[in-house]
Amino acid sequence: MEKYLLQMEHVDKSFPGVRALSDVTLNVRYGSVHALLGENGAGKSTLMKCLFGIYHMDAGRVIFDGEEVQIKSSLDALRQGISMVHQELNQVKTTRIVDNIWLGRFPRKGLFVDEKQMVERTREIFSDLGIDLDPKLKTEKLTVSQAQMVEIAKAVSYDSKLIVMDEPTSSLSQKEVDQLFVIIRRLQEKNVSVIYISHKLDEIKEIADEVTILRDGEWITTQGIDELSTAEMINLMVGRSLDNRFPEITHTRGDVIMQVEGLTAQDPTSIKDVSFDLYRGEILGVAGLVGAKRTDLLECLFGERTVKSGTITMDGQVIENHSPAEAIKHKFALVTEERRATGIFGDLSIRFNATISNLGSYLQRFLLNDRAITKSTAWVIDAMRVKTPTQRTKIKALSGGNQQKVIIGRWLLTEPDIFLMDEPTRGIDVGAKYEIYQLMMNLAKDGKAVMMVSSELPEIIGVADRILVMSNGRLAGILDGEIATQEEILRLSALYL
Amino acid sequence: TPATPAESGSELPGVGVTIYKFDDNFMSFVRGAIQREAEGKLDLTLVDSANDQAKQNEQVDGFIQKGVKVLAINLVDPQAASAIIEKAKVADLPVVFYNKEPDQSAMDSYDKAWYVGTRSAESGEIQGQMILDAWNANPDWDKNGDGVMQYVLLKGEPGHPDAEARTKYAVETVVNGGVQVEELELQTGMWDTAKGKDLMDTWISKHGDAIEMVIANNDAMALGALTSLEAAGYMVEGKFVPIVGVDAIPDALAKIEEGKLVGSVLNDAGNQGKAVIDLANNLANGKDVLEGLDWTLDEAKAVRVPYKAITLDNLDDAKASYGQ
Amino acid sequence: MNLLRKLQRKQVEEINRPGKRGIVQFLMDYVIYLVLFILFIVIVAINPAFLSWGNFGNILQQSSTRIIFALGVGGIIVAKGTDLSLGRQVGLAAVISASLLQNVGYTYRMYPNLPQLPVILPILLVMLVTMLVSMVNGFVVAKLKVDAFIATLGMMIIAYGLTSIYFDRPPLGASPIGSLDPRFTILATGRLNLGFIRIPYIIIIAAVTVVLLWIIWNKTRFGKNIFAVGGNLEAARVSGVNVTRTLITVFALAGLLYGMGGALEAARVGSATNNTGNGYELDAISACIVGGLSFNGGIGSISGIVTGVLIFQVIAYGLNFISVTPYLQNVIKGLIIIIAVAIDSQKYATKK
Amino acid sequence: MNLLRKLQRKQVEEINRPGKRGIVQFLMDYVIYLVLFILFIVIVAINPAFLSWGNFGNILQQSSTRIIFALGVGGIIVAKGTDLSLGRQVGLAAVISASLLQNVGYTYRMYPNLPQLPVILPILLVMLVTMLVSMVNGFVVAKLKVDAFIATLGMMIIAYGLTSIYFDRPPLGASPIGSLDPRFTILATGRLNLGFIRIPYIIIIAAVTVVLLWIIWNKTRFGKNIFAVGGNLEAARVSGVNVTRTLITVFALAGLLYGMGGALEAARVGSATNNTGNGYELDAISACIVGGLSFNGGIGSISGIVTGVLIFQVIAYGLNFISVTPYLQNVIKGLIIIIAVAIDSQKYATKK
Ligand SMILES: Nc1ncnc2c1ncn2[C@@H]1O[C@H](COP(=O)(O)OP(=O)(O)OP(=O)(O)O)[C@@H](O)[C@H]1O
Ligand SMILES: Nc1ncnc2c1ncn2[C@@H]1O[C@H](COP(=O)(O)OP(=O)(O)OP(=O)(O)O)[C@@H](O)[C@H]1O
Ligand SMILES: [Mg+2]
Ligand SMILES: [Mg+2]
Repeated sequence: MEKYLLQMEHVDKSFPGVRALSDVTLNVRYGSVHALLGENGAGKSTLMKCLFGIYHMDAGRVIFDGEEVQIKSSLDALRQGISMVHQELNQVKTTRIVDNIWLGRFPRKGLFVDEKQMVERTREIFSDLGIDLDPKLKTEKLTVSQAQMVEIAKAVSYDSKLIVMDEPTSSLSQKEVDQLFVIIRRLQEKNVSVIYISHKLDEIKEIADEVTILRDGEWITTQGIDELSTAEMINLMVGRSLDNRFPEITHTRGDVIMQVEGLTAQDPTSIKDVSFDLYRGEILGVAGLVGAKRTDLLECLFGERTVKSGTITMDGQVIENHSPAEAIKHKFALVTEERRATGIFGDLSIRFNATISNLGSYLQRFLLNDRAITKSTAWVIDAMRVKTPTQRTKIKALSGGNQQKVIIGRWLLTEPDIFLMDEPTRGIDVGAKYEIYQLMMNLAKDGKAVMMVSSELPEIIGVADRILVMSNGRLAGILDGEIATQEEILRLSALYL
Repeated sequence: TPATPAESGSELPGVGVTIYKFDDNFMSFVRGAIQREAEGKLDLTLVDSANDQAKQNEQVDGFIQKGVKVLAINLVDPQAASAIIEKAKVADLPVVFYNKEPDQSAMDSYDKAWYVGTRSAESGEIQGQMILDAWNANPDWDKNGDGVMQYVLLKGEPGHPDAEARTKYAVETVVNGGVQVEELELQTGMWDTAKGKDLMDTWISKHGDAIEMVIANNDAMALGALTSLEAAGYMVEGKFVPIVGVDAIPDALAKIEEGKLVGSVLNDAGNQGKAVIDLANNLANGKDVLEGLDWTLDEAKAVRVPYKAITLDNLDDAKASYGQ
Repeated sequence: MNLLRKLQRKQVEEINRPGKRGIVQFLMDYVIYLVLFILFIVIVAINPAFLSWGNFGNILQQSSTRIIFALGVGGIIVAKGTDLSLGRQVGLAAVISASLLQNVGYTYRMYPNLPQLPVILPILLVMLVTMLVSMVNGFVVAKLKVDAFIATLGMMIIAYGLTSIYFDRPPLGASPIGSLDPRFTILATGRLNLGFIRIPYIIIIAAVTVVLLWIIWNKTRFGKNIFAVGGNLEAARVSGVNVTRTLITVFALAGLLYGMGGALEAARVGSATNNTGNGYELDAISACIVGGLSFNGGIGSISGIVTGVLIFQVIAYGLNFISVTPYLQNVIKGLIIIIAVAIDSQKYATKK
Repeated sequence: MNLLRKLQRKQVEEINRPGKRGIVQFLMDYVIYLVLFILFIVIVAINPAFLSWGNFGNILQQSSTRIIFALGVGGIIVAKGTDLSLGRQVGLAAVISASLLQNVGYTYRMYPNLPQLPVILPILLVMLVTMLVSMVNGFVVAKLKVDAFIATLGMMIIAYGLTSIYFDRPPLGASPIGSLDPRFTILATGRLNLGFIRIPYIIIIAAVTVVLLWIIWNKTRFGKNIFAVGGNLEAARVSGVNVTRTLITVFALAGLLYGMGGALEAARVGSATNNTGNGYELDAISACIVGGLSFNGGIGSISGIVTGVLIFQVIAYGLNFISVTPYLQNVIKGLIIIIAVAIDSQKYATKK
């Protein structure tokens, strides 16, 4: 029997102006979990999309289960026994969960789709995987994490020989991650192989057997997981040594910049009676379970969500943000959670994306000053280390991490006093994460305030000066970042269940 | 194909012809006649103004650039003649307007402008006269016996000069003829058979036997009304509703023959087309406009081709114009 | 970790539980039916005679072909497309079928020497023709990636040209193709006698079409694929749906319906010209949107489409019935469209 | 850090080097200009007389008002909307401006007792009117969340009704409003004498409008906001763009342009009826799409729109010039639209 289930050899792939993959090789053993590592834009997703028939490789070949195969479409890949959890959630929101699970392979009875079988088998799959959802629910009603679990369930339900998981845990809670790992172990026992892409190195350490590292579209190494330490992996990924996961804290807390008193959203299912103070020169972490309404809290502050009662006092003055525009005037900034839906202008240039919130400052009598815009954009690209061919490149051609950097840059240009960040490091590689932490700390050092929502407890504990814990729409408590523990945070998270 | 494609090297004098709307039923017969008559005499550039006066003005610019000798213009909007005349003056081209009559001041403003057509009012008057005669000849049509003619009227496209004139004069003629009328309904069927039918469906349901006369601005709508009436169980013995149209299209002639339409008004397409080409031919060849022709001009510099009432009695007159 | 479990479960229940906004939500979901009902009431209030079987029958009958057209373009809209060529394809079908089904005795036939054909033959023929025309649309949209609006706009112009070339020929030129074979017109104007009630064939045909389409949309793979492609094309593609085939098929199905409806339209009206069907696309598309379909794709139901068409027909018929002047009818019709859709849209307007 | 920096620099340099596909890419970016050019060549090949200053001038002149309309709806399309009411708004503007600017000496004036007005007054008035009408569109789209297609379809019907009610009144009834004041018509038909060349005023007006719009689109905050709203409405909102205001303003701007263009259209034709402008929306929208705008919003340029309009005008003028029969013209025109957009679409079709 062959050693490898999958061999991808000498894969080349270019996009206009970008060499995404050059001479990449990937060998995956039977029944192994193979991690694919690399910085944002290293080419991980591109390689997997080539495998799954979404992109066509410019050169290279694929040997699957002992035979050379031509994969021209996703259907070909599925027929070969390859399924995939996509990095960007790919679901038909307007239909039900079952319709998504069986899309492309609806079971039939005679001429017609066998609705009953469809629902029943979905129930089986769900109970098997420990997912607690009604299969007939409209997909648009799912939270991001639920949607992600459904995607995973779908990929698993194909009974494939190989499952590709491109950042499956980017919006999963710890509990769901554990659940996923149980699933993966079970798959492994059935001799199914998994290609696992993640920026969370702890996870990789825990689940992977082997790891392949890519850098700038080139293959760097493939080794057993035990042969590499986390630090070595990072070094190989970024091409330099990175000693600490978190930068050193050099900022100090100043005066109160914002007082929030009894903030309650119009929507009764949203936040209720939240009060806290925010100080200059601090990073306030916002922790909580998924669904704890952390996003809603930021939205209320930013004028995105209607506030029913409560006050926001800034520098001693009561302010009201009825719209983001107003919030921006009050020197707020918000990096949203769902980059593609509410962050980027995909078809527009980096230049446009970087400067859209700051246009007011380029006005010279009614007209915009192009030179100033160019300068600002150049600053963003430089300061944020955005990997892009030109200022005029469409932002959707960048990797997710680089897109995120542009968005953060967009807000830095507005020189905000209060920087709200909702999961700012989701899907971001270690190197870039470090840079973003550094950025936040620099902001704090400059006397600004940062509020960061994050589902990664180590990150919150490592970066935040204080940690605000939300539970079911209420404030459960505020902890000191120095002494907070995961257990303490979790306890507070469950306070109002 | 309907139009003669112009070979660029053609020896024949060029004439630019606009049709206000190519798919207008009646105009397609005029167009056919124009093409027939011009065969071998003139090099026609025939364009569709698509019911858009702005487009027509542009087409005239194109003609002038192309170097035609005469313009034959079927206006979209009769009020727009002066803009065309301005262009013709600059290029020193004679213009023969046809079918849609410019107002007198525009005609007077240019000595090289002529008109071929009918009097718009005439079709309405003839239709009215036909209704009047038939009504007086058939006392039983006054179903409720009140001495008043209860009618419904299917109007063409509002703003279209023929629609306006036919609507006005048809009824006016009946009234002037001493018959009392009552308008039960008046809606626009946009010249369209399907719309005519749908409207008639509604009216039958609403008024039933109270409808004593259906007046349609054209045959297409008249036929739609007929279809509706037939489907509702009318037009069999004892349940007759008189319908009159205008245009005398072949399908209508067949229905007149079957006794299902009272009559229609023939607009003599063949002769209109012929007159246009006769005039244009003289002008293109530098002759006097009426030289060697039987046509006469009235005080408005217009050649008037008469309308004709068509009923069962003189169907053959109409058939003749379709070459039967 | 057990705690987390519980939280998640509770969360789900909360989502599933119908909220306090239940009644409002319910009304919202059925708002178009309400609109239809209110319209009816208003017209009846103005003229009580409106409330009669005759009017009811007329409205249904006049809606029949329109429902068929709307069902065709409805599928395309669900697949996130649109079809401006609908009207002109209807015209093409009407003209061809009429030209082949004129009374044999009629002097001015388009084909004087054509023998009497079985009625079904020309109907099938025009269905085939418009299916092919629509498949070209589908190909241009799916394969050449041309936006459906512009692809079908182009086809609308082309189809009109073709119909006109076919139609406007000597000896008759552009005169309506009339005097149709009674075996043909009876399809649209005849009634099935059930003893106690006489149902027009055309209503029966429309009803059967509605049922068939309902089955296709809800019970077949193809139907579900339409929703998936419209809802999220990429997701459908990566799930192994043949997106191109789905799109071309949905256009083909629309073409079949246009062809059938076009022939029926000729039969119903008793004649056809190259102008037949002009503008029907706007009516059909509006009816779909009023009936709850969205240009964003992936949303819609057969019953919504039927209701949308009925709303339009009630407006058109009702306003004529109460003798509103034509110009004012336009104003009212436009207002009703906007208001109906505005109310319907509120159900998607996310409350934040 | 230094290493990373260097690495990054290398990357950027590499990426900046034009790839092998450079020329293809370049051609793709300018494909519509190419289409225009090829069209020109083909027509000239068929009839060399086409190549004359006179024809050139005619085409430019005929494009003038169309460019103004297309620029209006173009902004709306970039903002991910559409506007079917364009044509009827043009009609409204044409009818009102014509009615207020008839020759004082003319007997059958709509307002027999109206004194001679300064020409600019009625023009400004109709611009205001159509601006308000369009703002209603914008409001319905932005605030009531009605899809732009259906909102403006409703308005199209309403505007026609209103125009007709205004137009079709005693004493004149539905007769065209003609005999316009020469001070008014000269705007469209007159020429500015520059000695060596005489440029029609209307071309100058269009050119100035193009420049102004270019500045608005590219150099103002409002212009960028249009792109932002069209590109990603949610992201625009979060980025501090006042989405509602932007949408209403972009409609208002369109309305201003329709009003101005409508008045010019009346001046150009010398008369106006309630049918003026009918169907212009499809021409304008198609020209925008052929010119590279996308219904997905956020994409487009002024030069693209101008080119799109010119393509249409060259087709219309050129086909008449080479005496193609009207029906065949439709077929050709439809084909060119589809082909042009199909070629253009290939540039977005991600190479896979
Ligand atoms: N459709 C596309 N068009 C142009 N360039 C693309 C496209 N998709 C990816 N790229 C480029 O290819 C490179 C690799 O991107 P890819 O998405 O594979 O990165 P990744 O390793 O998955 O990163 P991340 O961790 O951020 O997901 C990047 O430089 C990206 O800009
Ligand atoms: N009851 C609900 N019905 C529908 N969607 C919901 C519900 N609760 C939460 N969601 C969706 O789930 C997502 C995350 O939920 P929420 O904002 O409440 O949690 P959060 O604590 O902010 O989570 P995150 O960690 O993702 O920031 C949001 O997109 C929200 O719209
Ligand atoms: Mg990726
Ligand atoms: Mg959230």
